[in-house]
Amino acid sequence: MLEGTTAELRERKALRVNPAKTCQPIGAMYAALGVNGCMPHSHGSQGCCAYHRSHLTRHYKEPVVATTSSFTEGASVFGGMANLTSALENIFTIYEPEIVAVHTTCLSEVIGDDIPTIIKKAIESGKIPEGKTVIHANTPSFVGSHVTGFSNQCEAFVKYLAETGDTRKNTITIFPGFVDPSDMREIKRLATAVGVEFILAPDASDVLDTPYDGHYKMYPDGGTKISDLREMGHTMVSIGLGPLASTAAVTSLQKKCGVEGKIAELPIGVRATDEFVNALRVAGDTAVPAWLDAERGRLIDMISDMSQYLHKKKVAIFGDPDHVSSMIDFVTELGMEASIAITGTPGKKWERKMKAKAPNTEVKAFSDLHYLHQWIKNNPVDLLMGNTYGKYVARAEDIPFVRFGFPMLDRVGHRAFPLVGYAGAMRMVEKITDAFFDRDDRLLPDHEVELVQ
Amino acid sequence: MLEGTTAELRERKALRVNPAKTCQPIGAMYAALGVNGCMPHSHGSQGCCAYHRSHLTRHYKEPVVATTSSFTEGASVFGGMANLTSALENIFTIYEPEIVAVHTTCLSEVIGDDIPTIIKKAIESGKIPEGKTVIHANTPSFVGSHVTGFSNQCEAFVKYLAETGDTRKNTITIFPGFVDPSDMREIKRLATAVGVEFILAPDASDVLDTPYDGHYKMYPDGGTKISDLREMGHTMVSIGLGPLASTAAVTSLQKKCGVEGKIAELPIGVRATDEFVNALRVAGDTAVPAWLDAERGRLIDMISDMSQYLHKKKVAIFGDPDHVSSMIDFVTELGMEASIAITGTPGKKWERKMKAKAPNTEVKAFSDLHYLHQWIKNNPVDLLMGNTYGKYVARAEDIPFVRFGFPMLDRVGHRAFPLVGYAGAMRMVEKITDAFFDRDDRLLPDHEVELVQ
Amino acid sequence: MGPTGPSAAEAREKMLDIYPKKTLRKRSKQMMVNENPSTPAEIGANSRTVPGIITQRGCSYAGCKGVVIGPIYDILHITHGPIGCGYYSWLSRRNFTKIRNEGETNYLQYSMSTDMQENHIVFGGETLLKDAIQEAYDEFKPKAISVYATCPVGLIGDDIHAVCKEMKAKLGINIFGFSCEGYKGVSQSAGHHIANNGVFKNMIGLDDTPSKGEYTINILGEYNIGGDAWEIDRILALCGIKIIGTLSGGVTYDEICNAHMADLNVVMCHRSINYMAEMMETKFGIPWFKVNFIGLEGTKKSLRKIAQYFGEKKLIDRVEEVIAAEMSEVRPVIEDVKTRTNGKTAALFVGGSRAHHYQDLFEDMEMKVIAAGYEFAHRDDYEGREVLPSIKVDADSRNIEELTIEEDPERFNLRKTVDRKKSLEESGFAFSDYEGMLKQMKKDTLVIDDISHHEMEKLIELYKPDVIGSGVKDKYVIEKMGVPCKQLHSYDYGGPYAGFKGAINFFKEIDRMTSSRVWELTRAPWHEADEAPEATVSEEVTA
Amino acid sequence: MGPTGPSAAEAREKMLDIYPKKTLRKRSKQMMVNENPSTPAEIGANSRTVPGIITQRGCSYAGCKGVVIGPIYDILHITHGPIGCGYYSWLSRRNFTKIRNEGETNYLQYSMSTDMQENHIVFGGETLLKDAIQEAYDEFKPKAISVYATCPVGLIGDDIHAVCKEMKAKLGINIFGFSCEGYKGVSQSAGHHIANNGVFKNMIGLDDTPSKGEYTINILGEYNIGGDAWEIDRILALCGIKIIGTLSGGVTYDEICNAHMADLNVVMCHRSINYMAEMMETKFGIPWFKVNFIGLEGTKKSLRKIAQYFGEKKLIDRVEEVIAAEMSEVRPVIEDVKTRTNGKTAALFVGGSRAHHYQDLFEDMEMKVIAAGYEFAHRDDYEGREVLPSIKVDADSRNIEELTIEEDPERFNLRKTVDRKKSLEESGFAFSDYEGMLKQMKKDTLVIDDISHHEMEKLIELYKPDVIGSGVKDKYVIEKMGVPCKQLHSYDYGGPYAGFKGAINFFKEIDRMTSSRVWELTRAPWHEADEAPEATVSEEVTA
Repeated sequence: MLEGTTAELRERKALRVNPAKTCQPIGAMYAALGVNGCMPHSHGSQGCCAYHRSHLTRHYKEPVVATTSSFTEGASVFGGMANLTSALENIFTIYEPEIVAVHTTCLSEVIGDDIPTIIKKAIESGKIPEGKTVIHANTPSFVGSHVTGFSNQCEAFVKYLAETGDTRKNTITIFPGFVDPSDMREIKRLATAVGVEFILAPDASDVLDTPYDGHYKMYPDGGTKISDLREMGHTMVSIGLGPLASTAAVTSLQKKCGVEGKIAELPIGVRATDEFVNALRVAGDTAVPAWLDAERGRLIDMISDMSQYLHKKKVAIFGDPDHVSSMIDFVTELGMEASIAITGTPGKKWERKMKAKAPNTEVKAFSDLHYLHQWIKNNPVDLLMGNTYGKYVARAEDIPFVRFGFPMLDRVGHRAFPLVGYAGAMRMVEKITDAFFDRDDRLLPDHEVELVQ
Repeated sequence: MLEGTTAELRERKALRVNPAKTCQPIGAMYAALGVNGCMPHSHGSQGCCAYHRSHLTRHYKEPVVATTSSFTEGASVFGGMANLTSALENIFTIYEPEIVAVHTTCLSEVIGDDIPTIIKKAIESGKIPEGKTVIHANTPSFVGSHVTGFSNQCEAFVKYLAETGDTRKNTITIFPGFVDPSDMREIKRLATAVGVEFILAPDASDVLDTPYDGHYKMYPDGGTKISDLREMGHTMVSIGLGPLASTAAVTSLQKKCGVEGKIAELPIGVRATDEFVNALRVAGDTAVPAWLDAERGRLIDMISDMSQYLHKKKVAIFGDPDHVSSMIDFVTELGMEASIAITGTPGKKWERKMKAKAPNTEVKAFSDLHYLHQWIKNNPVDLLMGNTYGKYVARAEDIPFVRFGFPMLDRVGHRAFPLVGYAGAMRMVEKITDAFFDRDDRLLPDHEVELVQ
Repeated sequence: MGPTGPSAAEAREKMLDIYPKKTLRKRSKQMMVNENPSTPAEIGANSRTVPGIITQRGCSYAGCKGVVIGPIYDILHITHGPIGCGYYSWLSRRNFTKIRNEGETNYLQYSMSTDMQENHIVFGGETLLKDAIQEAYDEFKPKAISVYATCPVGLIGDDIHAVCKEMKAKLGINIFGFSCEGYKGVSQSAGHHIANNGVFKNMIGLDDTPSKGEYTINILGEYNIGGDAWEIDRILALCGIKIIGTLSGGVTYDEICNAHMADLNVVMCHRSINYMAEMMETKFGIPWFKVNFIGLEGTKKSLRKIAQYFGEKKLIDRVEEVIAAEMSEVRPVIEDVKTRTNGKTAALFVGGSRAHHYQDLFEDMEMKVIAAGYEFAHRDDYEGREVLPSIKVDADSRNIEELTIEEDPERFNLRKTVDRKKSLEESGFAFSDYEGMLKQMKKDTLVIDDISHHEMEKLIELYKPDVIGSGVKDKYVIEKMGVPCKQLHSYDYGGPYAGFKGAINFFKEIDRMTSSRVWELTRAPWHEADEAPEATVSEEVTA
Repeated sequence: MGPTGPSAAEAREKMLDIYPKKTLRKRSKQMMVNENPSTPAEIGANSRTVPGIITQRGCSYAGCKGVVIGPIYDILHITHGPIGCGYYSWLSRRNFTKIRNEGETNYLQYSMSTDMQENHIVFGGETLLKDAIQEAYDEFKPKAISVYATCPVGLIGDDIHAVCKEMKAKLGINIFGFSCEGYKGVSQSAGHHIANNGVFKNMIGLDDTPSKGEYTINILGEYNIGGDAWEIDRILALCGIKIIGTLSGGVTYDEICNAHMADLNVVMCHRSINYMAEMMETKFGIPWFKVNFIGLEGTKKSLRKIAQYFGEKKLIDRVEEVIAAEMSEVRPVIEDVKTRTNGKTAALFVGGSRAHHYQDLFEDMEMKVIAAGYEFAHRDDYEGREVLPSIKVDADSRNIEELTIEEDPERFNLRKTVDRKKSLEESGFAFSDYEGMLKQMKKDTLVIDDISHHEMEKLIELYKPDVIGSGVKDKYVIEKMGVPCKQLHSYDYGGPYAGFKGAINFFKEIDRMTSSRVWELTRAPWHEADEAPEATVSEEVTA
């Protein structure tokens, strides 16, 4: 497994090996799917759309539909206006979405298609049916990563849809960050628990985790309603979860509509969840119910009970920057030590922030799994945490492996159970201790196998 | 590991080897802990109480308090009246419970202590403070198993406390069976979802899964209120989950108070949960909310998506009879085949019932893990499912192992997450597929390791 | 079971109904009722997908790197471009690969890319590529490096071939590039052609070491998805036939360099590799014919045809022995499975050859293929190679380089194939031929090229087939509607499905899928209040 | 940190406060302030637990099967009775056990029982037991079988000893029983005594094979929890001292049968095994003295005392070398740990020797033991063996058989120990002695025998020690109150804690526990509205 990888760490400036990120459009596509009645549209070669749909499908094991401008060489030379215009006509006729969310690709970005103008012309020429909406986000693949794409799509919701004006409702806008539908469901549970009115944007729950019941709905019941996206402009406060994924939307909502914005870490682990719950409580001027306190207390109890197994265990973490940031804090809360934490997404500021809070951790943004793997060869760890692709490293180095983040192509639990919130943290404590225990049960000599753990 | 175990299957009539059950009193103790303000009392040698407390503590990783009559040889000869009377006085003075639930042991059963009389005399002689209650259950260790003890304690709640009379409230009594606090929490969630008023008896949630917050409460906030135990007599319907664990209470409530009783399987898996939810709906004349339908649909979706990995996999199941019964059905729903299913609890009727519904399964009640192990040596299986003690067999035979049931001494997840309900079923699908996938990721040759599963 | 529902013509109308005029015109050409299987009508194929239509198709890069070159395991593959393309083509195709020799590296486990950033778009990415090649060499010391251009690379004008040439000279290993930008052509198909050209120019013919086997062949267009190639290897080895190179499943760089020394090319996936077969015949005189190791009949016929080609009794007899032995294992399985699959229906919309090949397997199971179509095929894949001369090369295909190949003066006559071919042809043996899908399909079945999401939904609505063979993007759409879907690109988790053992796997798999009882779980009891009994209450059970 | 809170006397009053009169009287005797450590006052011990009191104590069966005999790994153990007792004593003690020789079976992995049912209670269980022994023999072919009686067995009058005798004759292997019914005595302690008697009668002295080592000893009262015995083995082996038998941690049946051939018995857990030491001295003339391998000072002292006993310079020097080498590893750890543990407080309520032994380890860490007590000890374990003559045997102890042992005429003088003992004693060397816990404890510390739940709660409330050593039943009570609890019966997941390497483990473990920051997580921000800042909002971070 990964037999070409040696322990010799060379600086690489040009070659990416085994990336820990992918490109913007897939994030934009995912965010768009979290809007009720929305068709994401990929403006570029049809290969992009095919890859994104395939990849999201493998992660969610759910239908993922999106349209494409199906560029050919001609469009690449003469511009994509004709393709996009014709696409919009077809989409609204055949698939009847409420809204089309166009995102660009490196192809259309390089040729410089001016999407707002194309949309405007389409509207003017009557290609967009009455009452239907088209929005867009620029998501060049050569900037940022899939997280940036998600962020840009969220910002587009605000820019295109959030209403301005002085009306203020006692409602909170929550931008969930690039997390799973199960996480979005949990974020809603927490917000409901705290008793606040809220708009979650986007919300892929009940879109990318629909029942198996013999019916296929191209636009499932879930997803943020367009009316709610408009309403965002009238909310009191917005809370953006995950600085990388949500700052753009929060900032934009503040600038455009004067909605006071807050950025919090993704609610993974105790303190990050506390921060989110407390922010909701403060924003909504409500109280945290006792049962949620009790749920929290059960998490702390579990951490306390398991602390001996976690104490000073060395962890290698990789994933998306917001996830990694919260995970560094969470493993620290658990008494473990983050030895190395990398993300594929570029982010010098992120790197500095991580180094400031975790000075003993090897931190790298714009890095890759090959680097992580080589580093581990030189600095053995007790646990690897990250997405599906980590399993090759885990196997090559025989390290216990706990999955989290995107993508998850080879397991099923993330579809049903959250990573965020106290429940998500309990789930992680279970997964981490199971990883250690399973290994011990298997590999320790007979006389060291424990009945009680 | 278990190196003395050979493949030669001999019939044993006298020797129990590696039991799949334990004795009645521990079940009674657990049931009693599910009553608010209750002190379980073990009438016998203090060793019983010590063992039960230790064992429950290891399973729940929570304080488990109970008192004992601390028999010595004298008491064994002259009867335990003095000990019990003195115990009651001490308990009410020092520990101030609302109620003491006495259960017997083999010792006090063999010497024939008449508990109702002793209690009566204690009341008469003023040893029981005003407003406090003492109940009892006969739980001889040489009859049935820990499940029987749980059942007997539940029946005692009815016999001692359920009020008679014609008042009927539109409320449902639910006897949860010998399941975990997390399961009881889930049962409440389901009942609340369906919109029925209910009394859950007992209810160990918020008793045996309390927060870590620096405070110790001998009687935590959870537990069925005594007033609710009295109210049971006025409910419309009772639903007993798990025939072995709940029939006695249901029958007794029907006989004593005229409450219409139903027995359902433990809600493990799709159909058993359906049955429970539907029984609630019918009894309460309410509707199942769409979100619960969606949750159910997500479970079916997961089963459908994973079915190729489950198809015709051979499973060996052991555990308590009600659990095993539902688990046979559940693995069948998953497309797997229950090769063998055993319980340690005696039960010829249970055996017949299992054989009737699973004619191709080797079924044994009053059996043990040694038999299971030997049978597996002769009939290899793909998966073993059962409590912690199964891990030795799994290791000896190198079989993937998924834990469920009581006791769970070496893992932490059962404390937070249910086995019952649609959520519990999703969790099991995750655990089963993980068990297969983890093994594959580890042991398959490099070229067969799959990125997408 | 069985094809209930409207006639194919009616169904076609219903599918087309919704489209705007221009789209309707386009789609009408690509959807046909197979009215005269023996003289198929013309179908629209290898034409642009209408923008805005939800299609199964991917791009040229996917066809070149993803399908044809990617599986060569000991070439270090570098995608030149932003991160996405290299990332998505990382291990996602299930091309099974086993390292042959200690010390080799399987580069399929690695995704390497230049991860282009904005400044490279602005200032050009050639230096970046050069550095990446150098770093790859320093890090891995591969025997060859292959470079793939993605959309922006072509647009900004990076000359990847010049960079490759320079680095090849510098590092002394073979380094070559593919200009397979995603916008080229109308589907993956363009990428196959580009890949064929590149393999032919940069690998084929590099190593003249004579091959050792008595009967040596290459398998072209077999990518070892789920281990298919290994099953074919197994069977051919039993027959005494030696495979020099399988293009390009589980293959090494060296084998491809030596492939021109084989006596015969047999072609599995006509669509993706017929270019190569043609070019190798032109240059080296290696004849080729089409085979199909998918399905029992196809496998038997293919083996016999190969034996007939070599024409030696020893081989002909051996092939019959192998077939007999293998069939004795298959027979009980198919006999059992057939009792359940007989009369069930299937629809296949996938790839450029599988929608055809797999019809054999369904026929083995006595299932009816009621509709089929390719994702990226050309007219010849539907109508047969005889239509080749009549295919008009359009703008999208014209920009794919067509190599001019000439006879290699020294190596053309290395084997006595030319005469052998001639004499066989005279006896009616068909070389360089492919009949296409339509001839095999039943009369009045529905054939849909580049099926769209809408058409697929409609198809299920109208016919509810018992199983659909398709790809991952459709899979869960189809399954939500209660129809099991078998991915015939990647085989999901399964395979091999080729050869005899593969057929057994496929029979069991389709049997499982079409017999699944998960469906029964979909309805909760509270939704069938009238029919179902009230929540079953178990009888009292006590010890 | 440090002992804040009331004086021990005040604390004692507060703990007793709640009790009803009779209970108060009883508990008063068992709770004392250690006013004069050098001349300890009398403490109530080994007396009945008041019914209704939540106690840590278990029963005679637990002491006999669970503690003393259970760990002998190649004896097949059968619990005669209903299922519970055999079930609960299954693998729950962490007696580490390694199979020495291929072909052996470690019966600790097995829980065997007669699983008595109601009919056996009514009609008697002797036949059941007989059959069970036969089945066990047929199934496992062990070299010895041991039978344990549980409560009902004694009451219904099954004669397990007669059954064992009969089956021993029939099967030709050693089979013996223990009448350790749970109601015997007042705690596990009765079971220890019963176990000692049984081991002495049925195993000790069966094998006269001379031992090979130069300095041969037995370790009595060491059960290899968490591997303690193995660490002691390691150290003694380094010193050149051979252990014949460790009673009964990680030991084999054969070793115990041969243990009377050793030159010396050293006793770890005085409470559980002093009977054996005494009986072996009486019968075989093997002298014994108390050792303690828990704690650095204890371990050093014990090693030196053993060396002194043998009196040879070679050994004495070797022991010093070993100590020096080991200490060089320990020193940096303890120096580091001490910087954090110095002045912290501990309380120990556990067992019959550990509440004493572990005080050494806490002293090594410069922690203060503010309160301690045993679960099932006798007065001599507190006050020292000199009080033995003054202990009145009460009704509960009287029914435990006291064996009458006589000098073995042939084997008493096998070693020259008698003279050696005499001369050593004259030089002030203490044999057959144990000073007890009170002498080591600081003045005015609190000593509580058989601590009750209420007293434990009160203790924490009043002192909040930094760590408490206790058992599993208290563990989570203590931890809920925010005090870490180390199980000193089973060591939870940890160990070994004996010897030098064990000390390192313990230091690190206590350091971890008393430095844990989990506590900081307990309070949610919304519960500290005044102090804490509003939900921290991270600064904007972008790429």
